[in-house]
Amino acid sequence: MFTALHFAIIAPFLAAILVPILYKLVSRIHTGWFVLLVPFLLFIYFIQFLPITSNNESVTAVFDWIPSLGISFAAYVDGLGLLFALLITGIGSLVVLYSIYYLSKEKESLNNFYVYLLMFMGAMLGVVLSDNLIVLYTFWEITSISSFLLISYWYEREKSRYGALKSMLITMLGGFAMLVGIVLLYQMTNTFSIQEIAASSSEILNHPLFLPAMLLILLGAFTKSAQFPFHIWLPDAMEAPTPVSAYLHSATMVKAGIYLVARLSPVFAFSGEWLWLVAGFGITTLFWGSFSAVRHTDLKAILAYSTVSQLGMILSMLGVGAAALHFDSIDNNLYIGATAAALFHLINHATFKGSLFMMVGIVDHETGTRDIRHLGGLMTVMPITFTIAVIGSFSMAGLPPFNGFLSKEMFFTAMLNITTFNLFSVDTIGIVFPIVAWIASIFTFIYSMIIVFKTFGGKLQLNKLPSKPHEAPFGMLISPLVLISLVIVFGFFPNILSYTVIAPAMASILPSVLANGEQFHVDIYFWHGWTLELFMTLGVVALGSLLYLSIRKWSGVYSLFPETLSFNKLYDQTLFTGERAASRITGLYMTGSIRHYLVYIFIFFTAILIATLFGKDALTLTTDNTAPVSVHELILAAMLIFSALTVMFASKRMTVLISLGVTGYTVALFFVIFRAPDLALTQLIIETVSVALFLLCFYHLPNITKDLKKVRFQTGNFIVSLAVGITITLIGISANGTRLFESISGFFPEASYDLAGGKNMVNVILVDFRGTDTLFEILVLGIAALGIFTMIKLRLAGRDRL
Amino acid sequence: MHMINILIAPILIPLLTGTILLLIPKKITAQRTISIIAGIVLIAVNIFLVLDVYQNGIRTLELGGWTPPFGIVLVGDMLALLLVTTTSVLSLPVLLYSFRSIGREREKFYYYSFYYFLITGVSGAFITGDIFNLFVFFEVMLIASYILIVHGGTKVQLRESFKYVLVNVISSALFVGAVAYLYAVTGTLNMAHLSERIGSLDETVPILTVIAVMFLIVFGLKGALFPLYFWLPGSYAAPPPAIAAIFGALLTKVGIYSLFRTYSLIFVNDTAFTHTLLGILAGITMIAGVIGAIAHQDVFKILVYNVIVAVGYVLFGVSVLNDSGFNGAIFYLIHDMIIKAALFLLVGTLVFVAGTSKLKKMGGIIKYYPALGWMFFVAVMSLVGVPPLSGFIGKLLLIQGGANAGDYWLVATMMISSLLVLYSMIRIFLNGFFGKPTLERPDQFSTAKGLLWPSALLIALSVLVGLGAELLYPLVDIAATTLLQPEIYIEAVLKE
Amino acid sequence: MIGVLVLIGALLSLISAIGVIRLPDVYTRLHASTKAATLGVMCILLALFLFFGLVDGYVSARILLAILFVFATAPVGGHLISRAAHNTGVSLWESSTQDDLRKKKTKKDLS
Amino acid sequence: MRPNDVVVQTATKVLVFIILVFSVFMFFNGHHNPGGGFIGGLMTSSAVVLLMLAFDLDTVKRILPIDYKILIAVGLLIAVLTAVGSFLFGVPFLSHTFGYFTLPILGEVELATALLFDLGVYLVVVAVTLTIIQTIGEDR
Amino acid sequence: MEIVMSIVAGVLFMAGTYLVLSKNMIRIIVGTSVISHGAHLLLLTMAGLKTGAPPLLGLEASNYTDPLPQALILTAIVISFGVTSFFLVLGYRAYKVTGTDDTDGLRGPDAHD
Amino acid sequence: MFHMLINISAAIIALSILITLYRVITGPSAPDRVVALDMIGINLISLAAVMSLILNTTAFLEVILLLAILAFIGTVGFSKFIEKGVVIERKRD
Repeated sequence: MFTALHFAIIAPFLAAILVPILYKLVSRIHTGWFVLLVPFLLFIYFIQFLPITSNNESVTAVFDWIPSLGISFAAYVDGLGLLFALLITGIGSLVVLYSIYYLSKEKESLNNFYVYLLMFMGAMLGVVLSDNLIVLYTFWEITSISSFLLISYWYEREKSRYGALKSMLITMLGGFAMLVGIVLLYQMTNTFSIQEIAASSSEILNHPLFLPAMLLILLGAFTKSAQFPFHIWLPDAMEAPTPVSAYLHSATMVKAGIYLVARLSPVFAFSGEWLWLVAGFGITTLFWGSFSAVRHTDLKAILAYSTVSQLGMILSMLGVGAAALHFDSIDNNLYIGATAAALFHLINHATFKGSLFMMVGIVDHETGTRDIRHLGGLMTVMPITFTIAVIGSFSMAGLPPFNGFLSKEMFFTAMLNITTFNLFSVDTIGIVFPIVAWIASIFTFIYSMIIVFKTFGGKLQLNKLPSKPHEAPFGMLISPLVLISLVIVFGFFPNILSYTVIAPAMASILPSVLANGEQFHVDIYFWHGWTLELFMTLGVVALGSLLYLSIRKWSGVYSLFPETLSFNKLYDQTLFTGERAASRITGLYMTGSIRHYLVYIFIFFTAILIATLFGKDALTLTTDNTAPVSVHELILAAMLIFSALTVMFASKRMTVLISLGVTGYTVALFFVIFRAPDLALTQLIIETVSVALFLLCFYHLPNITKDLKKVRFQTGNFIVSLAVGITITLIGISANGTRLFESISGFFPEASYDLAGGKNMVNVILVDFRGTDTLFEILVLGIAALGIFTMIKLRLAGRDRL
Repeated sequence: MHMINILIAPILIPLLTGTILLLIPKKITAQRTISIIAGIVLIAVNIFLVLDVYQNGIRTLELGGWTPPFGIVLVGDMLALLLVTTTSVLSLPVLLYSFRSIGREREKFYYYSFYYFLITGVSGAFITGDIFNLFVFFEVMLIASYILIVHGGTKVQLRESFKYVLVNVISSALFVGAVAYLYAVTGTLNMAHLSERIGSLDETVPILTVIAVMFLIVFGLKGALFPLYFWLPGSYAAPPPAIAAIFGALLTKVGIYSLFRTYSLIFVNDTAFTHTLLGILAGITMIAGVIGAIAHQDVFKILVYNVIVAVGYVLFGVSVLNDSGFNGAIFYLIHDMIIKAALFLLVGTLVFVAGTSKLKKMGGIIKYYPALGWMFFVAVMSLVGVPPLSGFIGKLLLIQGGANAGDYWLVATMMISSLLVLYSMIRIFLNGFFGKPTLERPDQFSTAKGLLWPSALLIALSVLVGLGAELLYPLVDIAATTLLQPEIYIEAVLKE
Repeated sequence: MIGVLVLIGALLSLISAIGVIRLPDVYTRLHASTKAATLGVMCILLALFLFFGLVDGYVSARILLAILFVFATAPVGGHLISRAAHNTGVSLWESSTQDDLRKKKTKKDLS
Repeated sequence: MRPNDVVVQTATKVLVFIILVFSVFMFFNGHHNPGGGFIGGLMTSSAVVLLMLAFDLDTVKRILPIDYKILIAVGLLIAVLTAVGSFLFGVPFLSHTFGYFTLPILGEVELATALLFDLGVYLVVVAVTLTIIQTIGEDR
Repeated sequence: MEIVMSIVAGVLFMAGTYLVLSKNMIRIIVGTSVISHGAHLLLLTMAGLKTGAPPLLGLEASNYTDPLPQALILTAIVISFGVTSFFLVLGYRAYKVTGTDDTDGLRGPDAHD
Repeated sequence: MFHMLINISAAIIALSILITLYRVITGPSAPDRVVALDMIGINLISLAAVMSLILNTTAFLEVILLLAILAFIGTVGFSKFIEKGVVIERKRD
């Protein structure tokens, strides 16, 4: 059944088809206005699901795609899916609105842009609303492709193409791994449905394919979510237009990996490896992202690394939250909070990071640069933008009273709770988590400050700016303002989210923790008392401010890391050396010399056949059913051998030809000896005609110039050909010695005359029993003749392609 | 008209078309008209046959009325007919492309006849149920391919076809030798009968293994299996794109088909050895092919090496010897035939409009030829196996087949090679279609436009095969089942 | 009787073969091949004809035709080869005393 | 000095006639004795080749003004259509039939559709060989 | 006798292979011709060189040699004739156009761009 | 007795062909080889005839006649090539 829900998912694709038409027909109106309708209407449509999901219920609609393979387009809306769907359509609306002002309709090829964007939107909806893993994978790949196209939107720029390729290769690598993982899951459970797989998760826990499947799927999630060390594509993806960066590369697509981890937690989270991998990679990424962000001077690069870091943070919380499933004996509430924090921060991140990206876009748009070394003092020129920057950055830095503070506190709680994992005696490792988290938060604080104060504080350096800055047009400010107000609203009233969105989503991630009909209680509030978390935050602010002010003194730390060891360099080197090596390897054997190719082929031929022959002990030599040998036959055999050898070693073309003729005639004679008159006749005439042909062609060909008698060359050839001859002979002898069945030819003597009316069996076979052979054999002859005619008469000049 | 003879139609229609066209070499319009009509009729008949076999099971035709194994029998099982149908379906767009691109000179010199003779050979090779008759059809196909590759007689064509012909002549001789050995041991030529006889053996017969390996080499040479594919890159890059398209789409496939057929029907005496060997070679082929693709900066060469990669994928599916693997191999085979034809045509057009085949010298083509660029992009995605395009289903089933058989390393190899395929092809898109435009003005615009329709048809077909996989799947499944259970084939042919 | 005829033919062939090997130049070798071998083959064909005629009562026109053919073509063939040899300047054995064709040719060239 | 070809040419005139008669004999005899379309065809073409050797292409063309390329198609069509003829009788492709008829003068003869098929083979073989030789011979 | 013939076929394959591996066009073409001779003999041998009358019913013998392989060989011979003549002409056309009959001269820019 | 004679003859003829092959190999000139080839052709006729006797069959009579014809054609062809360098002339002046 194809339902409205399916239509909702497909709608952006359908709209994408209309975009180029609209772009051509209605060129006066910015195409974005039409496009805006799509996410907006979808947002409203999805809001309707809120009452359903907040009761922990779900909606499923199945449309059969390839049921024979267990692939059906099963649209499935539950808390988690809806959360993402709202995020996608909500932020999507804002981004499209923003893009209308950001991209000029005169200069840009908007048709392409919006097609890609809508494609992405549909794909993303498909990812989060599909229950079938194959369908999910389908949409997953489409997000990668649309991301590729959006990054390379300004395709004339070298850097755009570089970034696009990088993102595609890395995400596709993950995608392919994920596909294999999905198939492995299918091997274990015989279904592609996530719900059904989750239902049997306890059975597959000890399956030998469980761990490989998990690792492969995590690889998919990590590459998509730019987790360390696959994060390197994200900064380069910033070559995309800023609306794209805000939408794909911070708010939605990169969160597809997080979605996948969350979605598959019910399947995998029972194993300890899942917990440690997800949390471990998350925290590493958190640290590495925040640490790297500080060194950059391009605003977008800072935001990119910040995104990497925040994604790591969310993931680490999900990992910790999974502990609720892994340990069934401990107090679940300790860890459930982590999951809630993850989801909450996911939303918060979308709000503040989205607004920050848009803010950077505005700055870039108005000043013509994003380099903080050139920027500064914009506070007075662009007050609204400045406000957006301050609120967004402070929220990101985890300062009250914004929503970032709340989730940061919850994050610290989650990390501190890890230390109680002493159940399996890793408390020493567990302690690392809160420490790293805290250090990462300090860096987060620092780059947040950099964003605000290096851009808006200090002196205005008009001479370094490509264009004179103004406050942005109002239309461009709407979207960031909406987002930034959400930052404040969620900061003060976090609980408007907690029961409608977060709790149902948690139910999807941790279904087994809940008893039937039970719901999660998520209460988020500012004041917890003088907890360790609060002191940690105070420490962050104190130390962060100190470090921010003294940044010049310690930024030398970054130069301690040699550039050549970075993962970026590794990627570049891999491609470069890979291509070089491929070229070398190929150049090594693809010499263009047919002689070389033949040598390879013959060596393979003999080696593999001889190996099989001896390895399988197939060599049999018997004289049981062989025909008797007589003297003249032996002499003729010798004759044939000699004439063949003469052909082989003759150095004049006439000698070659004459001895070839002799060879052919002797073969004909063997046909006489072995009682094949028709063959003898045919062979004789054909040999003569062939010789005549050779003579004819000799007119056009030069005499054989003596091969440069390189002994090694000749010997090599000789050895190869000798091996070929021996192989043929040995197999022949063995095949002759192993006649397992009677030949079918006993049929022909009687049938020839009685059924086919001919006395010459060979001829009867040729024209009747196997007449088809003959029919197509004369076709071969005919083609050959016409081919020769064509080859000689038709002579086109030059190397033509068409 | 009696229905019994309908199975000869896929061979007879192109044969008669080609022959009749011989009589009117100078009348180009008439030649084109006849070719088109024949192409359409061929497709219709083939689809009819597929549906017929779907409903009534394998159809056989005992040529001359002689009961097998004494006469030659044509066997229309699902695999054969699916491939024959695909052949006819993709040959029509390529034909349309030829109208626009091949040039009057070539048309006057029997181009369409040779084209249809090639299809005759290919279709015959798919349908025949006799191993020696297979050789004959191989020769029909080959001799037609020889002349097509050299058709026009330019320098590069002559140079490359010399190598191509040489390798194939040798492999033909080895084919005869292999048939000779097989006949010595089994005393029969009919494939069903061979299968029955070999199947009746209780234990492995070493010499049969050797012969199986020899057939592997013979068909591997035609099918471009590692390390036997060296002849391919040069020769496929030499002729005009229409011819290259039909080569890339069909020629290696016949070799693959023959391996598929013989390695499921006949040589199942010692699968532990033969199929493992096939699997290993398939794995190396995937990697070696893609290494070649990455090594080159010439768009034609990149594409040509990708032909080799696909050979590895399909044969990997053959080697696992299970249901999913076979399904995957058939799906992928059909997909690859379509998409390779499309890609060759697109790349041919690209080279035409760019005026060069060197990647480094082109750029920004998409600015003037957006349709060409986007079709190419979709084709690449399909090639790589991005869902929901046609390449995906095959790849999915191949992964399943590999997993079922426990050949995880081969699965991994396939995925890595897929990624590299993506890299090799997307470079063309990024550097050729994207990038700074190098064209001063698109002066060939009007000419090139008509070249796009055939590729569009093929791409649409690829999308259809992907999205409509459910329609195709039952057919493919029947084909795979027939391959897995030789009894069905034997029963249908020998009627015992 | 027939057997003997065959043997004679075979021996004649052998003699001519030895002749082809031993004789010094192309022209003399032609003697061996066109005369002795032709005679030999005709002996054998005659034997064959007699064999089938006497033993089976089968008169084969083909054998007679073959004999006729060999008889007719051998001299023409020999003529062609020797002329080709002479015209391409294959020298005579140094003991040869007379070369009329050369004289004729040179005379013609002079005039 | 221009070579004198009288000897060869005279011999050829006789021999070609013999060979042609022989080749037709071989062709018709093929179903029962060695011979048939291939051999008959090849012999006919070798007779023509002998003519070409002894005389020259243009002379032979004058004697036999045939477009061999068309002949290839005609031969193929004869063979194929013989095979297709089976359709009319509802028997498999390429089914042959034969019968014994009493004709005036010749007495009882066997007539087989196989002979018609073989005629196609014969024509193709002749045409192919001569196309090839003529084309190469003309190429300068 | 089958063993002897197997060896003969092997020698023909060897000679053919050796010729094919040389650089000269004529030798290569001749080589393919020799290889096909080998293949045909092999087919004849593998069918069994059983004694018996030639497969002509007119001879009214009690047993005949296997006619099937003979028919196959005949087909193969004719096909290889067609192919060889094509190859031969291809060879000389290639020589005329590329100006070399040395396969090393036919390399072309195959390896590197 | 008869069979022994025939078999011996067969061996002798085969031997003479082998001997003649020596001339093909050594040459020295092309006409020498053609002479040898012609000779081999003629000996092949003998051998085919003897084989007919050994096998007691009329099946090879065509072969004999054909060999006679073809040996001639071969000789004509070769000598023409040696003499003129061209086998088939386009037009004789």
